[in-house]
Amino acid sequence: MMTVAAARALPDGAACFVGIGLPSKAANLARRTHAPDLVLIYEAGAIGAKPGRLPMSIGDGVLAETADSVVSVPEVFNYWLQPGRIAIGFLGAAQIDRFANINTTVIGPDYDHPKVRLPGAGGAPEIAASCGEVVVIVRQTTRSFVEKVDFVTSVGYGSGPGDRERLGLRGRGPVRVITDLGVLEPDPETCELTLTAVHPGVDAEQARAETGWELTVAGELRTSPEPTTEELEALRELEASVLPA
Amino acid sequence: MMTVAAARALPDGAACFVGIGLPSKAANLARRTHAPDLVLIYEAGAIGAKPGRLPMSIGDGVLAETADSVVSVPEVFNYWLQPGRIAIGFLGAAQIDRFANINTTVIGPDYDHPKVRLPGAGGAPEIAASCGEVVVIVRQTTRSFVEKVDFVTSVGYGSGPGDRERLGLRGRGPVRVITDLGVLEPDPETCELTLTAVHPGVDAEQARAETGWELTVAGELRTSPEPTTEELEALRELEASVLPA
Amino acid sequence: MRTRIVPLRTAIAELVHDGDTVALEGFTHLIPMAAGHEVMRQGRRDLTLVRMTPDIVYDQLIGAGCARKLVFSWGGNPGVGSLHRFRDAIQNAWPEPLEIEEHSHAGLANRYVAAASGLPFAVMRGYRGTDLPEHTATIAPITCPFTGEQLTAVPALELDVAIVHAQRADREGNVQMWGLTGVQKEAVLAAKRSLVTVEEIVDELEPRPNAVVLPNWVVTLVAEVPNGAHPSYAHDYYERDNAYYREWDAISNDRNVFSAWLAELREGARAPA
Amino acid sequence: MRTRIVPLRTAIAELVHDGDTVALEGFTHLIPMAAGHEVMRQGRRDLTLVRMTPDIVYDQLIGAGCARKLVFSWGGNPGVGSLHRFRDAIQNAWPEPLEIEEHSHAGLANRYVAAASGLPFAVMRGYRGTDLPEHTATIAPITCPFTGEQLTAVPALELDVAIVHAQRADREGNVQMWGLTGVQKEAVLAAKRSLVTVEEIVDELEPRPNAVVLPNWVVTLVAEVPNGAHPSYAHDYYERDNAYYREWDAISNDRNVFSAWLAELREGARAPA
Repeated sequence: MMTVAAARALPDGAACFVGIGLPSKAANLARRTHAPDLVLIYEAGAIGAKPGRLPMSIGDGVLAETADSVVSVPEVFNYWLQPGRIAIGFLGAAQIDRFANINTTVIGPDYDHPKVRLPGAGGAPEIAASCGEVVVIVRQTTRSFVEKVDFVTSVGYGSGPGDRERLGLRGRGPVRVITDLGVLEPDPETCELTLTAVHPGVDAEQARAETGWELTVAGELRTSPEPTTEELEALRELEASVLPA
Repeated sequence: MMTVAAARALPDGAACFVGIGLPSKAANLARRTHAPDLVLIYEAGAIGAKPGRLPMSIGDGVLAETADSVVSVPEVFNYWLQPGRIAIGFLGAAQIDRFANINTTVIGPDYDHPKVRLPGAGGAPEIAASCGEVVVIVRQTTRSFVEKVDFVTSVGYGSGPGDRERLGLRGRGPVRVITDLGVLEPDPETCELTLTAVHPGVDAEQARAETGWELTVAGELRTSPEPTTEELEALRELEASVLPA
Repeated sequence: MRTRIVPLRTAIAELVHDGDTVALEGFTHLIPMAAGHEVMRQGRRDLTLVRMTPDIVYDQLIGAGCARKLVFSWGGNPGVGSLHRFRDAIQNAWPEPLEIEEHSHAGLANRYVAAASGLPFAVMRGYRGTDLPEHTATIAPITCPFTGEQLTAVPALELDVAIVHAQRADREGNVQMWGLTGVQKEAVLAAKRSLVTVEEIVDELEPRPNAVVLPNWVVTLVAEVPNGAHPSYAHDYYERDNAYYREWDAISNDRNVFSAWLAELREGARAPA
Repeated sequence: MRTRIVPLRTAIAELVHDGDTVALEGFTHLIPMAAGHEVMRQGRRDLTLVRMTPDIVYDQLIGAGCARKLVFSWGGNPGVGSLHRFRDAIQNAWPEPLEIEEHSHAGLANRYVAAASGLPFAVMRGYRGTDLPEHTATIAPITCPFTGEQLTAVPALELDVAIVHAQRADREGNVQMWGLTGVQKEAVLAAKRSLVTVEEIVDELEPRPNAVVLPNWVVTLVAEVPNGAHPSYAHDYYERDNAYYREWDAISNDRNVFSAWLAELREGARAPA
């Protein structure tokens, strides 16, 4: 359901910067359902990739073979991401906080002696800064949904309204956080992540229980539509398309 | 003779940044005589061009067809020229002065109301700054060999010893000025251009008469060897190879 | 927001407005000559024209009175000599005064790179010791925050319109060019709006060596203009017409001959030979 | 000063010295794995290892005790999970402490670009508001001299040695790679010395779409190492060995299993499967 909900967040024709894993799966699902003209941009240098199977890594050969244009990694970041040409950035997170700041660097209060060392920043800080808007996909638990992230790898809304502008970040920031339980969106006034939809069979209480801060629930809480047969079939096909190892 | 003398200045195997016109002709002559492994770099984006005929312009199609690598114009300047990877830069001049500064911008004392408007800088300022060394080819007359250029488009030795270092210019600067009368080289102490060779049939007095400053003549004035049969033949072939218009 | 494929006349009318900052790029190869002629035909004025190597199409635009200002790094008729209309404008303000902003190739290329990169400026080694900074306001010193070394900064060159010529586009407006491709990608990415004239529209852009592809979502309009780079050349389509460059020397060297040429251009659909 | 073509063992012995700053680049594709194994076999120490995406070959080098410091932007086993040797070094200083210098991809890519361009630093939009500048000294604010806008500077990443893998070289040592080519050109141009391992040496490098060519005068040594990127892939030669990446998770997750693997590697000419 999380993948389907994430795919639905992508409007047809948009340029979308995708990381590997769930974001790539969701973006490819969108291309196979409602958004056949979605433009996929992978940081390894594929502009307009149209993979027929699900890429296993961010630099999978299928990306170069099917791309409109193959460019260097510096070019991806400097000519394509940095100027804000890419409408949607798709990010994962190890931790995300009340103001949608993201941590993928270290767990624990001491950077030099981390409890868990995570992979680090990758393309995320600049995706979060420069894409037109950002969609985050992350499983919702009290370990990942925290009051304040241990390390700000990628800026969401900083410490609240006005921070993005002060920092000169030109994209709108995270507009939607899609979890296995539902969808959170920043409150237009406070920038605080607020539960705006739950997936079928989930209620607001469950979502609140898995959130490390006092989660606000939108007045009109929507329920995500059930995955359609078309979506489920496309997802199955996509999963079956991964190359045998 | 000027072309032959210029070609001789290019050691085999060196990377050479060439402008169109005399520099390109001399570099291609060198490739056909003593320097078959000369690496020609054209600012339009051809790295390692090996034209079979003489290119008519700096962006002639034959350059892309025969190059080891074709790159963008920003890449030529940023990745190849600027770091000092190119051993020899080959420049022309409308005016050149005592300290080998070059003017290709305007003739006359007033930039805003020039007596003659010349083409301008092109790649020359950075070639003069960043190539390992610079060879200048220019016809010697009192109009072109002046005490002080009307406009410094490309820096030779500025106002004398130490100026290049002060300005942070990392190449050695002009090491040889080849004219229709002979060869001038900077004095190792004063950086002033000094006549070190005359072409066959020319004497120092002629060169002094065509120079707009009190030209110093080297103690041991050499005479350039006559063009060899091989050189003359290669030059004739090269000139015949220009595409019919 | 996909590229539309339109006639050249429509494209110029829609994209180029009086007073715009416009670059027609192409480094000797693939110069968008036909597009420049259409700008003259439509009588645009007060343009700030940008181009690393203003050559005959810019000589024509300047002589036709389309330009208020020229931003450039080398202005000449390559392989032939001077640009007479350019010189006449600077030396004698004919047909009207021409403001100039003069850079080196490296400087102007980096100004395009900065704009294409969404940065306000670029850093380079250059200009130091030359007389250019004295006359060009868009050159400034900058100090490395790590080493203290002094370098040069140039501001981003943001364009209203970039116009380039390419060999091919597909029916969705994806553009492919090959051979020497100069600063065309940077110019298109530096512009708010862009026009690509192409030799032909094809069903599919098969991959080629040394090709640059501009995806349709960064191209505003495409116009099919066979021979649109003449008298420059289009790699694998036609050679450079060197004779025309020499003829231009004679046409442009006399105001009356040039004016007759311009009148003929404005009446006809094609450039006079 | 032409490229020499030598055996891999000779190349590593000649180019990589204890204490050097070394980058093995290749963005998922064309990772110079065999060259990394040879560095381990020769027991180099105190290296500053640089790589945007340290993955299993860096996990191995770190576990083998070759590295004193790691400069990186994303360290993981792509598609699988964590790098256990990398984590063990940072969290438990095993086999010895590992200093880290951490950037974003954009930052590290621009550090290579600055070095390749002969500049002391590069300018970018990035890092603002993140906690990275607090822990990474090689990030500094810089102000645009034209607009006053505040941006970020990162210093040039100058390398002693760059090692990359490519599909082909010719007998003169000109190198050709294609497919996703990452930052390999920048890494080679940022280095004092460079080694390119290739799938094969051929008589002629016929032009290909999306190819990057490194002319021999910027490459120090070439070594022919078929399968030298395994378990990553070489476009048009072999596919990524995804099973190996999963196996590595098990091998690396236990110090003893890893040590046995390392001993086997050091004895054999090839990496153990």
